[in-house]
Amino acid sequence: MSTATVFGLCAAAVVGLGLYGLIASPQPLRKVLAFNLLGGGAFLFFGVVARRGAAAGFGGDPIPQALVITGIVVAFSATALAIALLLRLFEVAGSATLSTDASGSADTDPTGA
Amino acid sequence: MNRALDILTVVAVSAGAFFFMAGTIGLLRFPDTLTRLHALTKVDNLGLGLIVLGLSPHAGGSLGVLKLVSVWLLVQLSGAIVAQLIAGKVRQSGPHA
Amino acid sequence: MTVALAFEIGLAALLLAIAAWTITARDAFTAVVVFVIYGLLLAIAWVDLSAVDIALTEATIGSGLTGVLLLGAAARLRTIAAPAVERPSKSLRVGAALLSAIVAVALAGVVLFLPDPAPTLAPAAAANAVATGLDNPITNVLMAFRAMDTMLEKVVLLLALIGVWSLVPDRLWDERVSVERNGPRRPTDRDDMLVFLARLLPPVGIVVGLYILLAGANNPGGAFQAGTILAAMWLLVLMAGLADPPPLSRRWLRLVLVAGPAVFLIVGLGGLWLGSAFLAYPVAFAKPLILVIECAMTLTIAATLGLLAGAPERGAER
Amino acid sequence: MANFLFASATFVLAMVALGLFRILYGPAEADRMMAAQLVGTGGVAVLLLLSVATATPSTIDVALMLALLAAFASIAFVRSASGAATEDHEAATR
Repeated sequence: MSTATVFGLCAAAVVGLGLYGLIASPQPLRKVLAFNLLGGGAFLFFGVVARRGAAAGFGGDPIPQALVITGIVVAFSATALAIALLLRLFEVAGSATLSTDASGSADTDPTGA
Repeated sequence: MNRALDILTVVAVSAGAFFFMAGTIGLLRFPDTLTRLHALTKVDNLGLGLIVLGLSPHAGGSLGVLKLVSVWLLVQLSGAIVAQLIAGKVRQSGPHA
Repeated sequence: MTVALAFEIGLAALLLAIAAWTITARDAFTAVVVFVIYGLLLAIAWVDLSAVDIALTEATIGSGLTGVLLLGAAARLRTIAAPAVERPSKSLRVGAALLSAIVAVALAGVVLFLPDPAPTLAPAAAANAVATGLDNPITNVLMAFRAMDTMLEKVVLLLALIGVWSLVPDRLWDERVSVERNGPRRPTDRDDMLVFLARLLPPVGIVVGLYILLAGANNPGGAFQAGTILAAMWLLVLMAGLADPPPLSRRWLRLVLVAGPAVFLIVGLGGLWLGSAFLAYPVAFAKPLILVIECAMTLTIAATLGLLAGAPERGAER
Repeated sequence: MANFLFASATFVLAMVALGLFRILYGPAEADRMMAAQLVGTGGVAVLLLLSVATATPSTIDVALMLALLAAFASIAFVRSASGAATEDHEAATR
């Protein structure tokens, strides 16, 4: 067991948890959280790969690490956009659920993608 | 001299860790919100403070010590302010709001 | 070494438990609080993986700005009497659990059977560091070796902000309304501490932000992290009510928002014009050029992230 | 020395994890905030300990950042929680 293995297994499990939450959570805000968990798990996976590539006096391979930094910022902006959509949905529709059964219309699913 | 500094580190860090334990136990076991708040503030002040004290011989020069102390001061500041805000909230809305 | 490993296993277990808690928490507000804590602990995990640059980013964006964004949203969404949200059917949940388990196990298998020795570009990054004159390999990758990614990522930030702005109700575009609506700022009794902090902390934050920006050349740090700190300080001032959020139609605001990508683009085109390639820095000026781009980017990132994270706050002011 | 510091970091992390039970039990929002504050302080302490244990001074910068933003996150927390609380109050009196 090395550092990379420990966090690699952790990343795999977090991705699984995030995927489950993304599919099974009824509330859109929870879906956003789950999506962030999923993405965070993927970043952690990258970090593990970077750690294993430690060489040339660096603690890790700088290329995956730089990609993760870019990824974190992009994930944040996507989250902000999702939240803005969510709040707008709440403002317009008066509720923030995606339950198609309750509203009867299947075409109001902003986070369906 | 080195040995004395190592002993200082061990003693101070252990004492700091003890205050973390005390704060956690207080947070879990004390009966109401304000007493729990009291326990929490000890962690910010003494717990982190003692750990900073213990680590400063190993911080790598004056810049390191400066950073350590700033970290502690910042946590002190935020801890004090958040404690005030929490206490104000408790007073405003009753202990079990 | 075993003690270090015990620490890592404990940290990983805690991260997993908190991630599971985020998914299973009963109400959305608790889930958000737990998620913020998850981000905070994740920063420690990054340090453990020798990725201090990522840890800095995670500490600022992951727990700081995301916290403000999500907590603000959760607080606003909670104002509705939560209707009985029906849970998805049992078959869907079982199916999701199965699918997730398969994905997780497959990934775990990948982790256990990663190629050994691991492929790495670290020696290449080290060998080419001379070209930029910067010691931080990550800054090199972000600003030179993969500068195109970084530039386009700034554009993504801008696009996200345009998306958020296009969802803002019409009346928030009009600056007069916002001034009339709020009237003169009058901090309430409880806000006193907040105002105190909002006067005290931003100067410290600006110093730390500048330090992180300048340290980024040779040590972990850089424009992202510095910009995020500045954004957080700006939001703090806004939250305390010491300043009004700028009307979205202000020209200076828009100039700041495009400054980073624009400077990047100009330097990139300059590289093309001087003969070699898009975003090729003349070797003699590589370091100063990168610093100029980083400074412009810091401003842009600060403004963009602040506006993105503050969006729920702004909406709530009505 | 490194082993002792790692052990201390593990201990502090364990204490923080125990403190999280306060979020689970509440009962008040204030209790949840306190647990979050404890995690912030504990995270800073763990980072400082790791910094010396692994001899990477730049880790202190992460702790510095966390300390700077701990106040920020907590205040967003207090604000959002109290905003929600006043709404609850209004709903109750209505």
